[in-house]
Amino acid sequence: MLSEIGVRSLDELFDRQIPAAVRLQRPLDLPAGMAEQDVYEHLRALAARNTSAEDEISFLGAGMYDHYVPAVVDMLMERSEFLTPYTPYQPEISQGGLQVMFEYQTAISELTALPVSNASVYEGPSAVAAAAYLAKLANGKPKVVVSRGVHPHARAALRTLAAGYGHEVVEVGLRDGVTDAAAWAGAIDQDTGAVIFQQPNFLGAVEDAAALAAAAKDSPAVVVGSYDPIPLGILKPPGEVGVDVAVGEGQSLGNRLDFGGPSFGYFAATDAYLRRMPGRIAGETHDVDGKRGFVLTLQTREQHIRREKATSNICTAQALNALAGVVYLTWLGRHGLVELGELLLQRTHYAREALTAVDGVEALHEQPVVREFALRLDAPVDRVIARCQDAGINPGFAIGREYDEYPDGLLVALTERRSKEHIDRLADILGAAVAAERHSAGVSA
Amino acid sequence: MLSEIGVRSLDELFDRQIPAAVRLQRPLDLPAGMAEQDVYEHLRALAARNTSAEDEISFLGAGMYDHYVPAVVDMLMERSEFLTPYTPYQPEISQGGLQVMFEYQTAISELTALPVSNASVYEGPSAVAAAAYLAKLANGKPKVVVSRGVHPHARAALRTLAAGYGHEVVEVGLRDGVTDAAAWAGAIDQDTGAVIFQQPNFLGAVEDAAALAAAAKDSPAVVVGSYDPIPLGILKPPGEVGVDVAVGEGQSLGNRLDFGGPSFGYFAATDAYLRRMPGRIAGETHDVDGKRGFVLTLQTREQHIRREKATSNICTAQALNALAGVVYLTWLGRHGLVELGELLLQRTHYAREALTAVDGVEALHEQPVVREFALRLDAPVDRVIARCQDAGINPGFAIGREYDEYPDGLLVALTERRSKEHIDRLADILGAAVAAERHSAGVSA
Amino acid sequence: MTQTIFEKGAPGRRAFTCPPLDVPAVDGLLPEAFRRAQEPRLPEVSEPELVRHYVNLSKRNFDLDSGFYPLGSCTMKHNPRLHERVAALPGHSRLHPLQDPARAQGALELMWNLERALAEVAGLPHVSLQPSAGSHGELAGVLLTKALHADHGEARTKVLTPDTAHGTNPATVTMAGYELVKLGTNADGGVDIDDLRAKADETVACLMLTNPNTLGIFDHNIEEIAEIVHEVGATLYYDGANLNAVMGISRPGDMGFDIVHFNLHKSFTQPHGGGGPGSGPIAVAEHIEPYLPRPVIVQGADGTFDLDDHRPKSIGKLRGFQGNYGCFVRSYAYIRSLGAEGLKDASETAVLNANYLLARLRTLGALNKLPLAYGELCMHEFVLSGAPMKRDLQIRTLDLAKRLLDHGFHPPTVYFPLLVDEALLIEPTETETRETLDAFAEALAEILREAADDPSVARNAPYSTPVRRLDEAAAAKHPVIRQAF
Amino acid sequence: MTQTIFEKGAPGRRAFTCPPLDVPAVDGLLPEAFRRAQEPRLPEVSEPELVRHYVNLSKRNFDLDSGFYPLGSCTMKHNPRLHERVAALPGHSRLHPLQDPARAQGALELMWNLERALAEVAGLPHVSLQPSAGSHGELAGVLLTKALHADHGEARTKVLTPDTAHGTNPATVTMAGYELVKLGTNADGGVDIDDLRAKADETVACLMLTNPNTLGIFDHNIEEIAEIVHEVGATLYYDGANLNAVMGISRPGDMGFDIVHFNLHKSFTQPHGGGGPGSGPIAVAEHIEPYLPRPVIVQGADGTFDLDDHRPKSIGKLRGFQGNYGCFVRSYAYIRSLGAEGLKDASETAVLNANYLLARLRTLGALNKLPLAYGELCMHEFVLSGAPMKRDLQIRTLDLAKRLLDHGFHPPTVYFPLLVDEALLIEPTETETRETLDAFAEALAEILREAADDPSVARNAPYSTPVRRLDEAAAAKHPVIRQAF
Ligand SMILES: Cc1ncc(COP(=O)(O)O)c(C=O)c1O
Ligand SMILES: Cc1ncc(COP(=O)(O)O)c(C=O)c1O
Repeated sequence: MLSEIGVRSLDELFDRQIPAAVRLQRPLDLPAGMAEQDVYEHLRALAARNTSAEDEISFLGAGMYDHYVPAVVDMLMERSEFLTPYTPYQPEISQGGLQVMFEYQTAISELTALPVSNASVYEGPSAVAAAAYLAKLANGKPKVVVSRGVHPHARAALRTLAAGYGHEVVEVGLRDGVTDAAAWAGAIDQDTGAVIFQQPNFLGAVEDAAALAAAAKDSPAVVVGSYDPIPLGILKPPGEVGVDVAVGEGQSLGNRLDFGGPSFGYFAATDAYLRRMPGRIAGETHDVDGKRGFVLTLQTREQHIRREKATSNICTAQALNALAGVVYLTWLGRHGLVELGELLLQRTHYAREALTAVDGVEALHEQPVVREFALRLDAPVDRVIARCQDAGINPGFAIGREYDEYPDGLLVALTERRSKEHIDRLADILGAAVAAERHSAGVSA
Repeated sequence: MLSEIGVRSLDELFDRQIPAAVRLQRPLDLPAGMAEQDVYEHLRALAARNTSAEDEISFLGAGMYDHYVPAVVDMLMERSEFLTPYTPYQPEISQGGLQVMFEYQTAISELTALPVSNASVYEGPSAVAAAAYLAKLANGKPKVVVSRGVHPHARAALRTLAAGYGHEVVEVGLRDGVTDAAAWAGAIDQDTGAVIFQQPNFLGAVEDAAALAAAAKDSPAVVVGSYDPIPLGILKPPGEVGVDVAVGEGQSLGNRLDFGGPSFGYFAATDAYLRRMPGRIAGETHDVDGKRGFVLTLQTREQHIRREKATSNICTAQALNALAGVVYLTWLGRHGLVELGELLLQRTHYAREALTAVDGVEALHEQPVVREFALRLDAPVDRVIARCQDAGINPGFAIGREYDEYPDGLLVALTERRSKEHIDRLADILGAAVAAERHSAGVSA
Repeated sequence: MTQTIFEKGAPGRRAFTCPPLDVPAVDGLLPEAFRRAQEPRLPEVSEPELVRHYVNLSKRNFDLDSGFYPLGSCTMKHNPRLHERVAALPGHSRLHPLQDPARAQGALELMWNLERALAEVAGLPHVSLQPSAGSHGELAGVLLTKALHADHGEARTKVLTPDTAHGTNPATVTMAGYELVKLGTNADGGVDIDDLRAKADETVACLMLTNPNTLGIFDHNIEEIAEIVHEVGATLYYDGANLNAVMGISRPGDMGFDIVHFNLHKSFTQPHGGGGPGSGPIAVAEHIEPYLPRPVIVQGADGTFDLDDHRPKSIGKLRGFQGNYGCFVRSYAYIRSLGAEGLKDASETAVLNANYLLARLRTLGALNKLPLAYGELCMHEFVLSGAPMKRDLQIRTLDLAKRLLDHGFHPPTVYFPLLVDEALLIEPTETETRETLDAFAEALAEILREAADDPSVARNAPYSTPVRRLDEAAAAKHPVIRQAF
Repeated sequence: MTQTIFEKGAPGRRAFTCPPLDVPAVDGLLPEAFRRAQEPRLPEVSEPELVRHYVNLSKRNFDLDSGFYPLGSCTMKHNPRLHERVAALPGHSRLHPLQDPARAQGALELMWNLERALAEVAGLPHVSLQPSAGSHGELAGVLLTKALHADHGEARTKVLTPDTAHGTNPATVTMAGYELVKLGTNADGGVDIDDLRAKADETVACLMLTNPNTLGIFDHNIEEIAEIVHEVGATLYYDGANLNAVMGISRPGDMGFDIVHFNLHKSFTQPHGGGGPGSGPIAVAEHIEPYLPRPVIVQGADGTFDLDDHRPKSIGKLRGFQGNYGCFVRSYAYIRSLGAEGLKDASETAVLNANYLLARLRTLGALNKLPLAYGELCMHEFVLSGAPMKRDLQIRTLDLAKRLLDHGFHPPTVYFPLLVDEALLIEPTETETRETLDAFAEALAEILREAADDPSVARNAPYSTPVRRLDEAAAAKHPVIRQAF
């Protein structure tokens, strides 16, 4: 091949193009390559040093959830035809992926009761920030009001991004577990470009979304709701309560936990924002023979066409994870999503009753909950969690890690994989752990 | 749908066709159905109660081996297009499967240095019996001579089948770990329809295959060799030592252990037996436009055409496992199979040295070995094995379970997954176990 | 023009990296006389080449996940993907068959539970999971019969099978060392009872029957047949390939059968793998239990399971180890997913779908040229005769089948059963939708209409497949069965 | 005509079986006001229908496992299958991101090792794995620059990018609240140094560069460029999309870059998934470390790992949790499989393949109509201009691309970079064989020959695809972006 090129050596190829001064004159300081079986064993050994949801009964949620991923999802994600192509720039040979996007957009639109959905953004928290950026482009107002019920990571991502494009971020606290209505109303004014709440909020409480949205009615603010998609079979959808832009974390829709990613974020809106959406959008059309087909559309929003005037810089998104999402929703089906929501509603109620009946454990709030709820422990939360994990059960998330105002809070999440038997076991073990900690506290006191 | 059929109810469909007396008048006595996630958890719980090669360092072989199965094999076996069709009765829409068979046949033919291979039979031991049946049809002689070096399950399958079609089975014992040459020669006569040996034999010893075949030269016997395919990169192939029919267990070629199956048996022969082969054979041809294509050929051997005159009753065979086999061989490649054979040869020698250096452990035979070898323990073998397994290492197979003449035998197998470190660990733990057993024997004595 | 993997790649290319030699290298471990001189000429390709070659080959296959596959007698029902997932769990897939049973309790319990479930479905008390496929189960069944009679000092010489029998039945009879005697079929599509009476005597060891048979007809004389067979001391063998019609509805044991084989890859949904793997467990009556293949699974008083290999009267082993466990995992998952009701529902729907498709074809007039061979209704499958089509439209069943390929359907089983002229054996299975059945019926009718205009279209079909009709005669005349170098 | 999943199925059909309610049912748990009245109209299909629908849809995609995919700037290298296997291990795939770090040591060690490896390849000491893709990494990089300057009490307003820059660069500049200033390209295809000198002043926060750039040209003035940028106190940002050209050969840090993003889904082989997921880690110089996104992985004296979230100067979080761990597992497996030598070999072969393909095209005369835009040699990719072809043969680059589809190839990137008229950006990658490159070159030449005879063939291409050219204008004019009911 070198002779065809007309060079004597590989080195010549590089010598002629790269200044010697910036050539690396030594081998990379990395381990030598390994045989496939040895790499496998190494990665297996690393995996063995993690305690996964396969190794303990886990009630950990707080944004990502251990739902059952049906086998059909894995099988379809592993199909070379879905796994290995890139963005469908050539629609004639990408109809599979494009139609999947179209079906995905339809499913998200149905879930949210909003007419417009894109084909996915990175994940949940950054989707919240992206929604604020949309508002900034739409109305240019300087301020965004966000409830502390919104996931801490989403609020962090919002602040990080806002520091760039320039939004003042005002947080509104919680009261009785939900967004403080008075403070919320008070924070919203004519300079407010966006208001953002989460449903259910981080503490698992179902917010009065309609009221929160109504409070922004007389302001220029874009109303943004970050919704957990799983309860949307039973919860009033954003499109019916006055939300303009609905976003959320898609992981619980057929995606693995994967220690936090990759998953996908969904991004839906009213027609008003169609041309301000970030990311890819698939649209239906026809070919020269009149055959039905799908293409990437409204690309004049995007960076590869509009460059510095684009509505977002996103390019590679989460197509494969969004595929998992629509396959999962199809697997659940029209009635399955409702049944799943009801099952979680009932088990969550049962769990909240069972756990608040435990000595030294009380509800952090009394609001309605659908799949996750917050407790207060009369014992050091981290130590209680450690004790439970040593007993093979992960009771949930220490809210104090993110909320100074709830140092004693424990956030407990359910999925359909957590049965009554698991819940009863948790009640026993949590009770024992709290008692033990109070005892040793008593002793040390 | 019922109205289209013209019946009032499902029951009517059955009442009109099945006599009431033979209708089941009660529900089946089986558990109720379960959700996918619950079936998964149940099967996972059962799996957790097995100690697999993932849970211990295993030197267990004796016919099936824990080789590394490359990821490409799983991926291709899981492709719907290979996984879910049936036998390629319609060649126009089965070219993929048919070409795979053709490639598989070529690979087996290369491995064995025999010109003819079928597309697979069930597995190894029944392939040995099938080879004897071929001999019976070919020469009608009443007797088959089989070395006790042949896998006990293969000899059992031979006897079971022979009891049907009528072969007298004569076994020839081992001496110094290999087939007793004199007894072998003595057992072969003009009534002998087939002679069968295994390479390497059950004790891991490399037989003098050429000599064993030569001993049958003046008899009508079909010379059958059952070969482990893995060492065929370095071992003289059956086609070069006078073997007429080579068969073997294909599991070690890219197939999982699966507690014994499914795997595949390969079946290769000289041209003389082409029209007496059992099972499917793919052949090359062309279509009406002259395009190259493949079909099932020589079907006049088979049950669906020849019925009671067929060369075998086999119908559904092991196509998917044979696919794994040819993909694995392709993955290894021309030089990989040799390198693998050399690696095993060296490690097996090292392991034999290391273990025979252990107190109370000696070689059962001194013959050359390539991937498996036999030891004698001066302690109860089953108890030693149990002790080792409790220490996380499975030392191998208790030969006494199948051979009364070797009550103290331990058969140790290697694959490329068993490293020097594993071998050294085995030496330590085996030494400790033997010592402990001798000690307690001493005590109880 | 398609290339084989041996025609691709280049010297030195490879996918495999050999683990490093970590022990001192020693020369001469293998005597030169035993050494191979020239290595096998396996392919030399990189992983990307390997993947592309086989992925592209796979696209030259039609498969069940892609379309309708009404291959009669093969029960091409959907293969739930969960089964692949659970079968791949290392605790199942990396379990060595010779592992100490005490350390394989999960596997033995699974097999035990599967045996119990199959026994209940068959209506017979004892099961062996060992046979590798249906025909292997048949062989086991006939050898059990031989052992039974031998044990009673009898040496019988004949086995009866109806002319509707699948080819594996007569082939099995010969392999087991018996003489085959054929039975005729009566006007209803069942066994000709008089012929049976005439041929049933003390020289007969067994009658092998499929019920419903390969015509999709349930033999309503089954009780009488059983009586006749048992009167002469022969066994009645049930070829379970068609069990999908009667799960939870009618049990072979209750019909009077002594031995049954199951095709787990049919009624209990194994992926068919392009021709296997399969699994052919057998269920037997009490008096045949002593002869079952060894080992058998036994449960101790403490509930633990073990393998009992000490079975003096056993016919021995049919193969290595305990059978195709990987298939057991899948079929067990299937049985637990469906449960008692689900299994019955599956059979009911299979029969409903077959009769619906038959009715659609009748409505569309297709049966005028493709009459139903026997009866009016059917069980899970039915047989049409292409004779009138051949006579009136000048296209054969083969042409119809090939033309179906252009419509995107896998053809039914053709030219079987043998006693039906130009036979088409159609089995839709329960996992197909009404829409699919309608589309298939429409396609058949369309092909008949098309043939009425111009039979040459079907005669030269297919047109849309990776290759068109292949020269099978040439392939058999000058067999090229491996790559030449 | 293709149907969507919403147009299939029937009421009541489903794949999902809900686990039984195992707790006492309670009414009114959810206030009616919060309850949804009408459920989302999701599909109603069985598992077999679901599988068939999506399997058949998949067949309407072209993919890397099936054919050559020289999509310039996207590094479509083979995705080893081992990576899918290890990423699926439950210890990785079912690990919750909020698991106590003490119980996620394997994951943290993997991330730590990956950070070290990426730092070594970049030649910069510190890495954050958090960004979700390249453009996310760009945003992180520019926000880091902003934080750096703010920390020093400076408020700069401009960011420079060359006109060869990928669209994400300018889009990022705007998102980060900067004004974009474009730089020209010199005759060698590098940055116009004079233009840079003229525009580089204290108002400039950063210069974003790709090197080799999107022309496949390595800028030999890179040291001088770095000097100029650093003189005015701006940062030099490395867009790592083209890192596949220089792994182990030349390091951005050694070139003078302060901040680098990696596209793990390019240089470090993630399956591209039809448009993600990706991962865009960043490596930075010492003085930028304090501003890295939180949390950062830290190793304690005892060797254990932890997540440090208390980073007062951090720009904060770009997203939830710790980034796309599933991608980290794959890229880490890749780095360990190849090792130091293997990575260098990959880049060398990538550059060799690109130059070989370029040479083949030259030999075949294709460059007469499709001249190389800049230079003689190239790095891992090269850009041709279709302008002469358009002028002389009356076919556009788009026509050439569409005609390539009929030859079974994915076309190169087209109409990018913008400064080349009718651009074709071709990147073969190192995992393609010489045979494939030859076949592709031959196809390009053949299309040019064909166009010389009859340009309408290419102009109306493709012919062999599931659909032919689609009306994108209509799609944008009247957007139909969801299924109507
Ligand atoms: C009626 C009948 N009997 C027996 C068999 C043989 O079963 P197998 O292919 O599993 O050996 C078949 C399968 O084709 C069949 O249809
Ligand atoms: C040169 C260049 N820069 C940046 C990007 C953006 O990377 P990503 O798509 O991962 O956001 C790309 C990818 O297309 C690219 O080619």
